Amino acid sequence: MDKLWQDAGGADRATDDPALVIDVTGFEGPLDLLLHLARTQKVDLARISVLALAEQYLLFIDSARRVRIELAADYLVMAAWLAYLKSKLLIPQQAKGDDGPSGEELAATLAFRLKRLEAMREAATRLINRNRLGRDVFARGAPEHIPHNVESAYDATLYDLLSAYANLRQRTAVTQVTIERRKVWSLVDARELLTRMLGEIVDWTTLQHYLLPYLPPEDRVTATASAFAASLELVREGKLEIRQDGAFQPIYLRKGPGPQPPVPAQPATGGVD
Amino acid sequence: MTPQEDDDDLTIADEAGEEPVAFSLAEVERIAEALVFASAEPVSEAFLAERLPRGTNVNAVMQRLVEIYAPRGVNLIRTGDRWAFRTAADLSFVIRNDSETRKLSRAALEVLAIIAYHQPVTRAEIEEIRGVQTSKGTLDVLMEAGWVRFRGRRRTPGRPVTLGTTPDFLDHFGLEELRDLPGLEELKGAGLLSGRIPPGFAIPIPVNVDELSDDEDPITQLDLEELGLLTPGGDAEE
Amino acid sequence: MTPQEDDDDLTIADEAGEEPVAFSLAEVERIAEALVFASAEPVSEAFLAERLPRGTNVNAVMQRLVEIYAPRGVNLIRTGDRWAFRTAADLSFVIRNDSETRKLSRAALEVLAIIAYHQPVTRAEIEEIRGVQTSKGTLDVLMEAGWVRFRGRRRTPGRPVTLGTTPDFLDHFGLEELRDLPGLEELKGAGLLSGRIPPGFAIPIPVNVDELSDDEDPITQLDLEELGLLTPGGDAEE
Repeated sequence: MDKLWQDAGGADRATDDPALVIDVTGFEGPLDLLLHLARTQKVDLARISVLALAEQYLLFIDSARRVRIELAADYLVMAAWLAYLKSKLLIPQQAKGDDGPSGEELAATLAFRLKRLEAMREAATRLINRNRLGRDVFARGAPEHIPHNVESAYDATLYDLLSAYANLRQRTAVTQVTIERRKVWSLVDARELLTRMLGEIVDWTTLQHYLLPYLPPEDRVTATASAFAASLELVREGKLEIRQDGAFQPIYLRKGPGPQPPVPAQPATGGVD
Repeated sequence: MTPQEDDDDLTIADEAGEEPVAFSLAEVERIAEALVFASAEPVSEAFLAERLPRGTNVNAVMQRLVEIYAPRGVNLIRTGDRWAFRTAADLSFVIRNDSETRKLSRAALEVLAIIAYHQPVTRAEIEEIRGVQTSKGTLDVLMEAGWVRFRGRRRTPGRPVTLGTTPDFLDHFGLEELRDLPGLEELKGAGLLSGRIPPGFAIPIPVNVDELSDDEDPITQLDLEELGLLTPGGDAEE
Repeated sequence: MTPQEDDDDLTIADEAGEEPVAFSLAEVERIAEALVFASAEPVSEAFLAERLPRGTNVNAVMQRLVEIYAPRGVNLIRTGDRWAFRTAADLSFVIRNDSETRKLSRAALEVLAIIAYHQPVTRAEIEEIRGVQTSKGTLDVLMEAGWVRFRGRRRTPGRPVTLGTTPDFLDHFGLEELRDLPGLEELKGAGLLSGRIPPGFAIPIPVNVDELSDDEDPITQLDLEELGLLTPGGDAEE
């Protein structure tokens, strides 16, 4: 893919410039970033080139990685998914059936999600620009009574109740724990990332293939170790399947069939409870 | 249930249950307007029905008051099943007060819109739409503002809690009911309020993917910089 | 109440002092009434003069509004040189403040929440969760509000009384059933529980329990009196 971009622009060496800073803080997550990139295509969202979009996103993440910007897991999961999507789109269409949705279907899903998010943004803008109470429109400034349907002489909202409870439980739980900023990927992190990535990707896939390239180099060892440990746990729970064709061969993962019943289901045996 | 039939006179039984007092329609209107006018909070029809002479058609009375106040600087409006007097929206320019309203973050605003248009909606669904986890404090802010509430639980595995908007949300944004949300029908029609891709939603996939299509320009590093995606020469730390 | 067709138009100078905007007398009236309506305090003529188009005869405008509102349920009245809307004197009976609602104290909210989540729960258990003694007034308040009830007696030594919530509790807080109360994940997600949560920290899933559980006996009136839980005319103090 690098080739594509070198051909097209010829300017991406500039990312080696150490002074270059990537501003990801302004984005509300990977979809927001994608939406922004899509707008630069200056076409209707229903007509965007998903492939070009995926390229732009991966280029962006790549640049961020080169200047060692720490990216939230969300961005990495999206990068992995887009790399996967790209490969699906570039590979000639396979026989349909067992391999889950086609690249076209996945691309349509992405375009739909972008359009839906954009629609919600517009709705939010229209909402906030309405004539709002306390800004454009006002209530009686000097009320003379407060109407309540007087079943209860006391006033409290569910929010009051829940926040009181949450505060109390938190206060009384012993929490004098300060944990130093971690340098390793915890099992929990790895598990979360794996689960989300495999929720999006249905094919057999390897970690090395999609995810690891986007991690900072110094994180790769710990991420691999944690991901492997977490994957075993996920397999045990039936949420994941693992395949390895031989010793030292790549380990393939895919989404599992779901929790396994403790005993294999035996149809029509005369079992009585 | 049928207290009739003195044309436009209604009767109200005195608390002590003595002689009923007759009220003219004008009188009933006066009481209704006093009840609503005196309150900063919207007043429910149930509350009004309880206080107005028995047999009053509350809605009809309120509709008449709406007409009477429509041309004035203070209007009678309906929000949900409640009534309130509010200053006329077109006078915003004279009495507008920016200092009073809190600024919502962009994320909070987006979450609010998603809850309003998709309700009842779970947190996982909100995150699916936004493609990002909801940071702590976002829902919190919306609940504290009194615009968002826990509604119940979805009858699906895991029984996730669903979120929705409150009556105060309607009041704050000047909506009579949720159906008045701007653009609701079009969004629904376009299938954008559902979790599934609407039938017929398709995007063209370029055949020769390595080449840019006619309406595309190659993107360059420079473009990214211009767009503020890459800021050159910033200090390289967060 | 009919807005006047008016011959004499007034002008207001734009802030920037450019072309003056013309306001009809009806318009000026509308602005004046909105200003008085929205103000928390009676409004001085000087304040009005400042906001109304330059050259407005404020007093004349207000006099006209007084006339317009005179027959209505709400009157414009003058106190000193200030103006305010007040409920018509003859209607003061309808807005009598018969039900002043009080905010629940923080302690009461906490106890109520514990009862809701942990029911059936005894008083000792509540105190264990809160880490402080619960004053009797607190429970009284919750009982008086109609949200908490005695359920039964635990079949343990001392046979302590168990507490639970009432159907009114669900009504008031807009819950269909107790299980609709958000759990740990949801409280976290909403930002209500923040920071680090120690391992083993759990929030019970409240069960809908109209029937007594296996370890509860029914309660009798006699029990309550014996326990001193029902004090005749106990004042609820915090």
